Amino acid sequence: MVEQFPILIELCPLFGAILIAILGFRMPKLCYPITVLAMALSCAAAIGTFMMMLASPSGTVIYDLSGWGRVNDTAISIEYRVDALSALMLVLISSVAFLNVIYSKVRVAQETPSKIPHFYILYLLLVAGLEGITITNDAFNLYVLVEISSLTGYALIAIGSKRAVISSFNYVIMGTIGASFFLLGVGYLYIKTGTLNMSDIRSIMEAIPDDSKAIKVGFMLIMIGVWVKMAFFPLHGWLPNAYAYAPTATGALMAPLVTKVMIYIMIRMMLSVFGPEYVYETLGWTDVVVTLSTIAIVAGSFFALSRSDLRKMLTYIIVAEVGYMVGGAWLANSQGMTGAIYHLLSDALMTFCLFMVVGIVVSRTGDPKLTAFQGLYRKMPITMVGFTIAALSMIGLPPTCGFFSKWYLLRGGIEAGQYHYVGALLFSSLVNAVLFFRLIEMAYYHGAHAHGEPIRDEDHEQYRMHGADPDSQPKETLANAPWSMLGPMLVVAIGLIALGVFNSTVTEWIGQVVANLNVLEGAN
Amino acid sequence: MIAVFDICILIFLVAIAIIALSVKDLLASAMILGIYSFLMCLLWAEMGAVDVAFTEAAVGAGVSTVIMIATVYQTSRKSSD
Amino acid sequence: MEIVTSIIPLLACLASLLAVIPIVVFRKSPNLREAATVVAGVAKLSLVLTMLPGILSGKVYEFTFIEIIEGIPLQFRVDGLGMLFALVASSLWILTSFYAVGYMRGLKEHAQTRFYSFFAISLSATLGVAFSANLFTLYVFYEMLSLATFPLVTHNQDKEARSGGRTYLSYLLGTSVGFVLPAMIFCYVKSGSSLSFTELHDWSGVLDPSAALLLLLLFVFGFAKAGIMPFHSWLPNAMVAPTPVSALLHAVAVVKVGVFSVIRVFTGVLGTDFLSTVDVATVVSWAAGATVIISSLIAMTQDNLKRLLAFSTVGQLSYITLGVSLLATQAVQGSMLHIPMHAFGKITLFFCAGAIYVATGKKYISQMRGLGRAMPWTFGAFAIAAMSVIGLPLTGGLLSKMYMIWGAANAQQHALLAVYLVSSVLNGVYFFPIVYRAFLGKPADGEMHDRVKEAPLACVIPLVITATVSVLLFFFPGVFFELTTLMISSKS
Amino acid sequence: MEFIVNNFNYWIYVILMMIGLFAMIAKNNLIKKLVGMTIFQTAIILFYVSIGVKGEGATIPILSYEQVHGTHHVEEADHAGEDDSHHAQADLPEIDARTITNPIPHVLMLTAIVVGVATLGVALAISQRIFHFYGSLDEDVILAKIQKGDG
Repeated sequence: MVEQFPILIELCPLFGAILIAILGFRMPKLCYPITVLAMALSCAAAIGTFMMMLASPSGTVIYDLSGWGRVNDTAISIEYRVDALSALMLVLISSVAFLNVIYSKVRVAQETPSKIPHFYILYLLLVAGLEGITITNDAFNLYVLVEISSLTGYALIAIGSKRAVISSFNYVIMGTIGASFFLLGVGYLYIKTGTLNMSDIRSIMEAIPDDSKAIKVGFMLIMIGVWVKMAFFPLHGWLPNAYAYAPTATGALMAPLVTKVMIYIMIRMMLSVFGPEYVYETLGWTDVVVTLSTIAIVAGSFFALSRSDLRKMLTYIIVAEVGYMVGGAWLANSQGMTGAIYHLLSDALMTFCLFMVVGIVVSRTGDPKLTAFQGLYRKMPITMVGFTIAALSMIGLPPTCGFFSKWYLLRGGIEAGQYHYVGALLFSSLVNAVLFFRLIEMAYYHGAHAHGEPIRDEDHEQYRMHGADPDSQPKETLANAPWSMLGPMLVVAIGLIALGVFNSTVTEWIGQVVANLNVLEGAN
Repeated sequence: MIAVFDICILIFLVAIAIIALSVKDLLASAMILGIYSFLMCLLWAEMGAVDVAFTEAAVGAGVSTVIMIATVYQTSRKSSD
Repeated sequence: MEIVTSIIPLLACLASLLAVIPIVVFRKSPNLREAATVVAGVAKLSLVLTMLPGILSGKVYEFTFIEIIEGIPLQFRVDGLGMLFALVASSLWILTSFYAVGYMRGLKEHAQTRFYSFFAISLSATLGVAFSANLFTLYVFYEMLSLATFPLVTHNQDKEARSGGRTYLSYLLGTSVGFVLPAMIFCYVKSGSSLSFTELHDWSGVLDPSAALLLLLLFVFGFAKAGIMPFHSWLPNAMVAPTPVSALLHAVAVVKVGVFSVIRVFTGVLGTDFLSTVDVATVVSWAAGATVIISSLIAMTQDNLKRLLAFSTVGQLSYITLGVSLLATQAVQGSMLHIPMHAFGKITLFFCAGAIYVATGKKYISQMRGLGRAMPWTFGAFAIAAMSVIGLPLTGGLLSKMYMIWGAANAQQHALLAVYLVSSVLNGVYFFPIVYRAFLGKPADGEMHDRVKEAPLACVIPLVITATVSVLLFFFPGVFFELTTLMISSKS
Repeated sequence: MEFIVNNFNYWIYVILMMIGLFAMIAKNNLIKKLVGMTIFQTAIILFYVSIGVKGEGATIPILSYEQVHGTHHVEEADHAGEDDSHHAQADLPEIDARTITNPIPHVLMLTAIVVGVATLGVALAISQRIFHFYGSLDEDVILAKIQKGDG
């Protein structure tokens, strides 16, 4: 049983989807519990795999699908390989998906009451796709899983409003371009190496002369492909509308995970397929890419400043954050890479938390604009606690995880001497500070005089303390966000702080993956 | 001789692709795309990829064309470009 | 130097943080709530005091939580300077608590529980800064202080508070994230994974003068709480806060955290020895000197008493920065001494401003003519405190200023020496008329002070005490003096 | 000339890809974009299939009975089970890999075709929904409607 954990991570959502397809249409009430159960099992399996990874002496767990045996230590069949990086991603994806399912209950029933089974089937398939991407060690399998997650993603977005459908179509076009480029790149790799197993590609590539054009083209195509899919500026056009107009639960799942998984692919390709020596030294693109990411960060921050729609604002922040991670990964030192991976985790949680908060706020106030935040500290104190923590993390204040990811990224930037990147990071932190304090301020002030009520000390205290208790506050319907929404949000908010406080443990795990980078530095 | 045949199909493919994109009638465009797919099958079969050719004939040329035509009937036939 | 591992620094820091729990629990019964504040204050002070004898005998208390980033533990380390600052902050907190009770009740302020809670949190952050063993720990508590004081600054929740709070946060957060953070990471990278105040000294050969200058400027301007122009304007804007906040936070805790951090940078991070070899600190000296003069001039034009005090504070803070940037031993010691001396003087002045407001509702100096006769205690204390801030004899302010001037003379910086002298005159020019008019001036037309009485006792007693302490410090500066000497001697 | 003719497949795949890419980005009509997408994807499949080709003489990857078992092993062929394949592997000196096109890219492309059609299906469904909401499939018209506040 234990050794089957890696495959269970994927099988649980898959079987869940099948089960819903069979039962869900006749009994829509079953969809939610089945999905929760499937995600909980998947999450447990992911944590189990993580433990296995920690326990294994080599730091990797290998699982051969269908067990056809191995030739020269390479699996004939598709191989699942879990190292520290993918294990962290698996835990992240499955837990975010699990919490989001719980969160989605109310919103799905509100937003798409007629499509509940459709939603959950697609949801489970999407999660299965994302988990597959992180766990597989086969380049073509990776492509297929990218497409599975994309296809379900398109559909999930299109379930939403009128605008969502249009943005979903744009996403289809851009997503297909990106995935096809990736596929092409894998083709070039295959021409050169004759294998699709990523570790095998790596070992064969080491024997190939460095200046092979096919590999260079392949690498370029793969990078362009993932950059399109992760919305790396200026290839970001599809993202803001797609995530902003998607149904709440979709946005909260896709915004934190999909771009991050694409960044995971980029890092995986850089570290495990092409190898840092090739990427950083033979190619010599680091300066260019870091400059691009600087532009991405600055541009994303600027766009975010000018948005009045909450979710639009967040999506442009995502564009900037993608720049953080691409830049960090390309700084060509272990600090930058550690920062990129750590930021991968922390940014996913921050974005998740913020999207959940925005979902709650929009669902309660019905207002997607920034003004929806007016006076919310009094009306929805618990939601705002979560929001404040996530906002502080976005700005990068200790002890939240956002601070530490910035710490590693900045340190990497300084070590690499890429001061423009350092400047862009700081600029974006300040922009985030402006953006979020604008909201915090709105939430803090308008409460006192919002509806012309006089301020009384006792009232004030009561709202503060019992704001979320539905019984004591019959008038304050705004406060009655159900616990199925508040609970996951609070868990993530606590997670933001926990991830920050225990950052040295997390970076130690990450260190296992970026260890080969240190070798590179030592050689210089 | 087979090489010449090959080259003819390839050039033909490009021509058909351009035509499929330039006709204003979407139904015609879908049909021409079907022809494009069948030519592709021919090419692949000739290149030794029989299984791919079969699949493309059934799925690419068959199913795609059908769903595309169905969509065109559901929506509108005219295209502005 | 004997290092003692002890949990007391942590407890002292936590004392006020834990006080938040009873404060919130007893929100319905104000007496218990405020008693909790006072008890926490006493507990905090006594915890700090228990460490005092040890510190004076040359011990250093240390406490480590966890290693948060490779090579950087979250660590407390109590040395002379930290002790000095902690002593000032925690003793003044008790007095301020009493004062706050009188002030807040006197004005029937709203949201008092929030007020006391965040007040307590701010004090924890302040002590955290005082006890920090490395730059990282200092930074964490520095940010915590910025955030914890935001609700206090914007307490009134009206338009003015809103803009004041916005300025407050944008200046403090903007500079700390934009300047201090990169400078800190730069130090970390260049020093080879350490930020500890005791380990970072040996920069010669690592930093060239231009890098050192850049780093120094990033730090000095980044710690905007020290109020060097042009990053000073958050302080006058923060005066929208209730007076106890202005008094403790913007005369003692927040601003002193700023200069404390600057002193740490000079003595602990870059090191005075290294700085004197690269000769870059004069840039800071001139910036601070300019701030001293300009802020004094601005203060002279102010009619709002609290704004005047704020600009006066800006000037006095730059005294400290100026002193430490002179790098001469006496000047550095004078700067350290100026922390308590100025704190007791300035808090008295703020207490007086608040007491006047509680008793009469007046904020402007022009309305205060003749008030001195109606409120003799308040204005008496005001006069003494003003003397201390100016640096006149028989008050503590004289001692610290003397040391700084001595240091300036030793450093052969005659222009900067003149800055000290000129600004003292300017201080006199803006303080003296207030006192003069209050006692001897006639009320403006139609204003009668007949019915004016002293503010509640809870307001008056603290300000009398602090004024008395200002005087006593002239005669018995012993403890503070020893603590600063400890710092100076441990360096050399 | 020699270079172009030898790699003609690859040149055409690049051209087709560009045509598809151009249509996906520049065409106004949504269905036309999808036509472009199909062309784009088949171009990539063409590329993969071309990888497997091994020049003159290589044939499809289907082996005859004799090729697998050899003429002298015919009598053993009745033995069923796994060891049969072991024998076959051991006794196959006469199969020359150069005479057979590489089947692995083909197998991959089976999946890619299905993925492509699935994408097309989803995209067509979405465009039907778009038509349902906006009454048009032309991007200009839709964007104009969105800007008018109809979105």
